[in-house]
Amino acid sequence: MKWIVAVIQPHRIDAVREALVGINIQGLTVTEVKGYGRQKGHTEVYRGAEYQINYVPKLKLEIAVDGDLVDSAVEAIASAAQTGKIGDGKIFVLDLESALRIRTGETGGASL
Amino acid sequence: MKWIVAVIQPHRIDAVREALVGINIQGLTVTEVKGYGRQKGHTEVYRGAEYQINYVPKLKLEIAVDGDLVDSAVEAIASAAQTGKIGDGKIFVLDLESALRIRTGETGGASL
Amino acid sequence: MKWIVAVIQPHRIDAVREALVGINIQGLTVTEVKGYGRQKGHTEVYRGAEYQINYVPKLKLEIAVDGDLVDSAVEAIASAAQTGKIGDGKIFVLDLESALRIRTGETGGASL
Amino acid sequence: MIDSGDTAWILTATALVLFMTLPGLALFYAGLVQSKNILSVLMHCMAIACLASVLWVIAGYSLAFAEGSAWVGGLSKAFLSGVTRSSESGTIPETLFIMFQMTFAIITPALMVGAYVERIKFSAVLLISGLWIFAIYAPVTHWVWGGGWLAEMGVLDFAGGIVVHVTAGVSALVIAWQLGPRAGFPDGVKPPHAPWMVMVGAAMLWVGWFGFNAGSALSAGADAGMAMLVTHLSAAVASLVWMVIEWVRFGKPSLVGIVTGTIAGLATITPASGYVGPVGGIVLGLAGGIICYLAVDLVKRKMRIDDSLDVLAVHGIGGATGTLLAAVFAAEAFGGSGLGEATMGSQFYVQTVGVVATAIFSGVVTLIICYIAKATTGLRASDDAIIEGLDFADHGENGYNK
Amino acid sequence: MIDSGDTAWILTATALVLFMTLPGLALFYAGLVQSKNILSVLMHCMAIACLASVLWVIAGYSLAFAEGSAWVGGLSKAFLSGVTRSSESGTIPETLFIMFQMTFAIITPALMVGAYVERIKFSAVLLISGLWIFAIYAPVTHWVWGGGWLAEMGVLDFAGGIVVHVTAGVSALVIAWQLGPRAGFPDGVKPPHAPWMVMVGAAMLWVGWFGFNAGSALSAGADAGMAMLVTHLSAAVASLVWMVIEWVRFGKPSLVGIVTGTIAGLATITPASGYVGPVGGIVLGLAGGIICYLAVDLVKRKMRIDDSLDVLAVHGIGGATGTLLAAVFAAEAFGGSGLGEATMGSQFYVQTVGVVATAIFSGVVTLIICYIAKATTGLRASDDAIIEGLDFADHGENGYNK
Amino acid sequence: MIDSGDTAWILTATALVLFMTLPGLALFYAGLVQSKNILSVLMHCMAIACLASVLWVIAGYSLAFAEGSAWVGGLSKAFLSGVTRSSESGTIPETLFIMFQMTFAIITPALMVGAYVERIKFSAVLLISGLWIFAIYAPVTHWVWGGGWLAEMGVLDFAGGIVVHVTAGVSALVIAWQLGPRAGFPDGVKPPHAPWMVMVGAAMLWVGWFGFNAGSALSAGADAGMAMLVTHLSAAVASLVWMVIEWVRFGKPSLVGIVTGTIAGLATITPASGYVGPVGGIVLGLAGGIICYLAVDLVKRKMRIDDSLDVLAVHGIGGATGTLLAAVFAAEAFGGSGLGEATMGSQFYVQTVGVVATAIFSGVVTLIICYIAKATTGLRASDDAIIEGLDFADHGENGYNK
Ligand SMILES: Nc1ncnc2c1ncn2[C@@H]1O[C@H](COP(=O)(O)OP(=O)(O)O)[C@@H](O)[C@H]1O
Ligand SMILES: Nc1ncnc2c1ncn2[C@@H]1O[C@H](COP(=O)(O)OP(=O)(O)O)[C@@H](O)[C@H]1O
Ligand SMILES: Nc1ncnc2c1ncn2[C@@H]1O[C@H](COP(=O)(O)OP(=O)(O)O)[C@@H](O)[C@H]1O
Repeated sequence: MKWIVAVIQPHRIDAVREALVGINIQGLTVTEVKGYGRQKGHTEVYRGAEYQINYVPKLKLEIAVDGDLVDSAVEAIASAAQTGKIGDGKIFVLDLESALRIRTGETGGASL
Repeated sequence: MKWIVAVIQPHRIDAVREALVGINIQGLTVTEVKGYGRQKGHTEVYRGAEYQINYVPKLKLEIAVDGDLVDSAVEAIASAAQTGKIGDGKIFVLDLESALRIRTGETGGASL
Repeated sequence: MKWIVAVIQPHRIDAVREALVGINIQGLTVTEVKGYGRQKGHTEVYRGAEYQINYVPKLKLEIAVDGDLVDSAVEAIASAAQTGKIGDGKIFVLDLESALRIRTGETGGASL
Repeated sequence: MIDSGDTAWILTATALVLFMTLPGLALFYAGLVQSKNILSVLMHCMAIACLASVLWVIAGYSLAFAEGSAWVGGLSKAFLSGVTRSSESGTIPETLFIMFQMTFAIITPALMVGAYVERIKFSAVLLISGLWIFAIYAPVTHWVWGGGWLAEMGVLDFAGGIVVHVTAGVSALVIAWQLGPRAGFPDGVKPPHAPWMVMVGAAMLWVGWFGFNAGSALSAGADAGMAMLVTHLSAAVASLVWMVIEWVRFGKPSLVGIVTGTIAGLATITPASGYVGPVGGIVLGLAGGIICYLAVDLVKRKMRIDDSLDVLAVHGIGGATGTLLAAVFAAEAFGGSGLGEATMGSQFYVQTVGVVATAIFSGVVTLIICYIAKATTGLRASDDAIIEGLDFADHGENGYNK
Repeated sequence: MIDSGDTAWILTATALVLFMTLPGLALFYAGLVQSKNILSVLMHCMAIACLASVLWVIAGYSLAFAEGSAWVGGLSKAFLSGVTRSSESGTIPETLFIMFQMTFAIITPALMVGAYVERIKFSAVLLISGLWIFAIYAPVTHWVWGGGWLAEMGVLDFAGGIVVHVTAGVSALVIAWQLGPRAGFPDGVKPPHAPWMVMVGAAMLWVGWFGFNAGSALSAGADAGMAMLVTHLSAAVASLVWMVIEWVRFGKPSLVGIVTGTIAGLATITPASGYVGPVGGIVLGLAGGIICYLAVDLVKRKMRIDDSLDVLAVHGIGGATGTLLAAVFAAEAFGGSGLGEATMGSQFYVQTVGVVATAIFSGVVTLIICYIAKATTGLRASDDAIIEGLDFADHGENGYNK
Repeated sequence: MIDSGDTAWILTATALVLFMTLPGLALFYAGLVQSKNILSVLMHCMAIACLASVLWVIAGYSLAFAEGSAWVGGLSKAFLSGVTRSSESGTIPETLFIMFQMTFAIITPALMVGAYVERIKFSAVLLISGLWIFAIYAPVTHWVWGGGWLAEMGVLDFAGGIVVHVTAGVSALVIAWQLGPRAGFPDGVKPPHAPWMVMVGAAMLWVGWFGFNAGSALSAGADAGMAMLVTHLSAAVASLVWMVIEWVRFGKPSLVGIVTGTIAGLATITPASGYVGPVGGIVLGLAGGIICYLAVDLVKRKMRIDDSLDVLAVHGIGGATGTLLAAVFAAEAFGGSGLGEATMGSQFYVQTVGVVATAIFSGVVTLIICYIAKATTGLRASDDAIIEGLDFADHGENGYNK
């Protein structure tokens, strides 16, 4: 199993969710994060003083998938999240050793 | 060492914490997340219009543990977090290569 | 590639960011988290009743780096985040299998 | 002769009506939008309030209240010419009458903000509001309160069912229609980001409305007392009505629902508040609650126009309902102050003419104003700005920086 | 004869007292609960306000103020029968007196919300509040202000120490006791989710309380002026007292603490506000601050009843303290308006009778009401609803959707 | 003779001015700081309000308004000695005059909070505010309104341009200078954590300012009416000015900007509000908007003093501008109430003396007060406390516990 971590533009979340459901991936966990990268933050001006906000709000998606689904999952996310602008985000994949559904005690692929 | 990621119902956090302390695990890092899965969100009705909230608030726990503690940790979390209802959450385990305590520079198991 | 997870004191974020930029690491993803560990929370008293807040606000940094940068990155974070007080936080390193830049489709080190 | 008691009350009432807009209505609306647009809504209310104040002094007051034709007042009081410290208006200083009326000229265009939130250009807000005050608000005020043709006909509109709620409600619908809906309308839009704030705004509106309705007596006596009582009763009853409907229909009465009922009840009683007695207050609350509830569904589901925060359904329909029912419940038989020489039937006719004529006039002129906006400032914000949120896109700020 | 100045002030005072509940008290309480219950608290306040208004007009006003026995008023003014636009009550319209008193009938049951937050069923809130207004509030008001037996005895209660604070405080305790505590009480409950909101609510209560106390003079003259001054002084002193106690005891004075002191000072001065001078205001602030502080601990620690937001300790005990001390500080020796034919001793006796009788009556009747609620709507929300939060469980909404 | 109408209005105005501080100003400032310091700001405002009230009664009122020398009033009215329920002050009860003036003594030191947020010790806030009221506020009030030397010279200061805004503004700057800047000043500080809250506070200030300025007429008649009108106009115009400047300069008009303009306009009109006509109101709004905008930059960029929330630039400079321009626009030629025997030139000289003398006096005495604070409580919070946030460090609480 693999552990996919995707950082995306917040407004792409619905599209990405749909794409994942399209390949039958229902489960994921989403966190609001602050991203630092090439896409720079912005400047806010209050009463003539400039304030640098040097992060950009992003959403981080974490998705545990069976090993054979990982490529299609990554592809689904990538194409749904893409707008072509700087700051579209990244997809990272880590190895996942085990998974367990708390309610039933099921493990492995069956638990996802 | 292992990296445990557990997604649980928010109101189980105190029980899970106690269970972990019971097996002498003090350290963990908790994040508020939005979960998508079998447990569906809900519908809110404002002025006759229906709004789909298709996620469920969850807590994500991240815990670095020594390899030989991982099984008892997973078990402790699972039994403390379980209510038997859909949406109880999951426990994922990844491999952890190294750990460091910033304050002292200690590494490995001693740093946890 | 490696996946660095660092939990730090919130007010050290600017120093850590600078240190990372200093070794040419621009990208990272930051989450507000609640930390449990040796540093205990505090007690708040409202109208004579005591409330235990048993976590401490922390920031969690996630940084994907090329394998050969990992040591200098960890060191940069550690020295910038250190204040010497309990609760300075931890740095964890996991293995990262792949990375992809959504916008361009670049993968591996080029995508970071 | 100036009466210090009457003056004291209208000074207070003026403060209360300003409080309705700033921050009452602003919070009521701001809580209903997404968090990325909260500041834009507050900004709209604030900027409209400032702009309307200046325009009111420049010519609005004169067009509404100076001697003129049946259709519009003259310019003899433009720039408050001739108004001095000692000018009187009834038992209060004229300066105070100008101020009191100014707070009405502020809240009326501000009500329309509810129609166009989350997607309008800020420059269009200013342009539309400015033109609207001169082209619609001032003339209609003249018709009803300034001695114009509706006043001649004997129309009853104590505190602005026609002048405020019908004008704003109909115009709101037209702007919403011209602007197009928010993304996802009607079923995919995001829920109100802060229902608690909606309630706070509604509570302030309720309190402030005492100044609006009981202040419209322009004196501190029997009329003000009764106006306050019936205003309050209508608000309370309509709130309970809305609560019961939701409870029956969805199994859960919501906070946003009950306070929407409050506003519906307040808008409905407004035109009648100086004429009816407690029975009228209760019946108008009932009617306002039920009819506005149905109107909300009608506009969203049947007409499919994204009048986002239900300006027409709650204010326009409420105000029209109250205006028509005033003809009935002003009768002494129902504890009202009496219809004078009119009969219920004849008065009802006059009221209907007032509502219909004002609705048509407001609709047509607002449409023209929308075209002017499209041709100059543009009406709709860019998709990028809408996605990013108007707070940052138009004002360079975020509502919450925690 | 109607006096326009008096009327102007009572119109304003009525708006101020409504403002105390909506949104003042609502925010004060909402900030003290967990974020998942914020809307339920606001909803309680809103729904009670609407319900109380309607019940007041139906029969509450009549039971309180119409001719009747020593125990309760008659029904001659039910549905405001006989009240017309020109009815007078002293120097103000009777419609306005009804409205002013209505705002008291609104806030009193709303105060009790603090006892049962985060765990009561919404239907029980409505049932209890409705019965309570008829069975407790209206009769006790009659006793004290409607010419009933306490009035006959010469009890001093200017703005509601007995009528408002003792009734609400004791009843709150009984409901809290019947309902059982929140999970984790007393040491594991969650801290106030928004102390800033608590302060905003308290500030609004302070401002509104000017209408409550100085408005109770029912005229705009010397009594109103002095009432405002002593009200303010008591609030300021009690706030400082609470701040100092916390500073000494915990090393840090808290915002929630100082504003709790404010409310304690305001509740304490209420019954005495029309009778005492500045010295009385300061002493009552001192007494209220210290005694209420001790009472909070007593109820929580000794009695172990989860009167969650300290309604008894702050309002009930404060109101009782002020009622008793009024017998002392109303004396001319302390700059008060004088005790007439009474002596401090005899007056103190009357005051004690008033407090004790009202406390027992409120306690017993509220207990009966709780049993009625248990037998019909049920009292306590389900554990699932409590865990989920009443906002979504009962009202289908969330306070914060950011 | 007491006039019930005048009394009604000043009762209301007193409530409005208290509302300006609690919660108006408190929210205005609290929204501008970081979320970890929100409660400390609210606490400062609350504690100052309570402290000032008590000090006012002890000796402040007497030092300001009792018979005395040209420099300061005597102690004959200390502890309100001699003030009874029937004492009169003009057409209102003296108790009410004391209360009305007390709300000014509350807000003036509270204005200074804006200079020292996010880094001052709470004990220093109390010490400085307490000393300041006796050493600066009471004497200057005596100079201008208590028959002191500036009154003798015929200075015009209707509602406190000198007494309130110049004193607070200059003192604020001195404290900010003594305290040192926030970390990262001027370009690395954190943006306002809740612009929405800033707007809500500003809106409340606007509404409350009607009580401040129109209440300063101390009667409900022509002067109050005109004061309200010009106050409103100045606020509206200055808001638009600020909006336009930002729009031109940065491409985006901000909400924080427009409401800063509002406050600038209100501060500017304050001293002139009883003397000028609508033209004066508009011109002072223009002048206040532009000059305060420039002053903000000047203090931050040129002087590099971290007067964090621009107390000098907005209040001090605004108040001074209005004081000087009052000499011009009070002339009948501009629709003002006339300069009596003075000419514009002579009046301008008097106004200048008033501003300059008060500024120097306030600056010097505040400096001494700062040294006293440094020698006793200490002035600046520890770095740890500042990093942690004053909310928890000083008050043991968090503003948001969601
Ligand atoms: N090395 C990294 N490790 C973790 N997260 C990263 C890294 N680089 C970028 N990110 C995340 O991805 C987001 C987008 O990256 P950015 O460089 O701005 O644009 P792009 O995705 O177009 O390359 C960042 O805001 C940050 O959250
Ligand atoms: N494949 C997945 N990857 C990451 N998180 C998941 C995944 N599936 C579920 N989750 C998380 O676990 C939570 C519970 O899952 P759900 O399917 O609703 O119920 P259950 O735990 O009973 O199977 C979800 O809300 C989501 O946060
Ligand atoms: N085993 C662990 N797994 C994950 N996070 C941990 C673990 N132990 C500590 N942490 C995180 O690190 C933070 C600091 O740890 P703590 O034990 O308080 O102090 P120190 O860093 O000085 O050892 C904690 O608040 C928590 O967020």
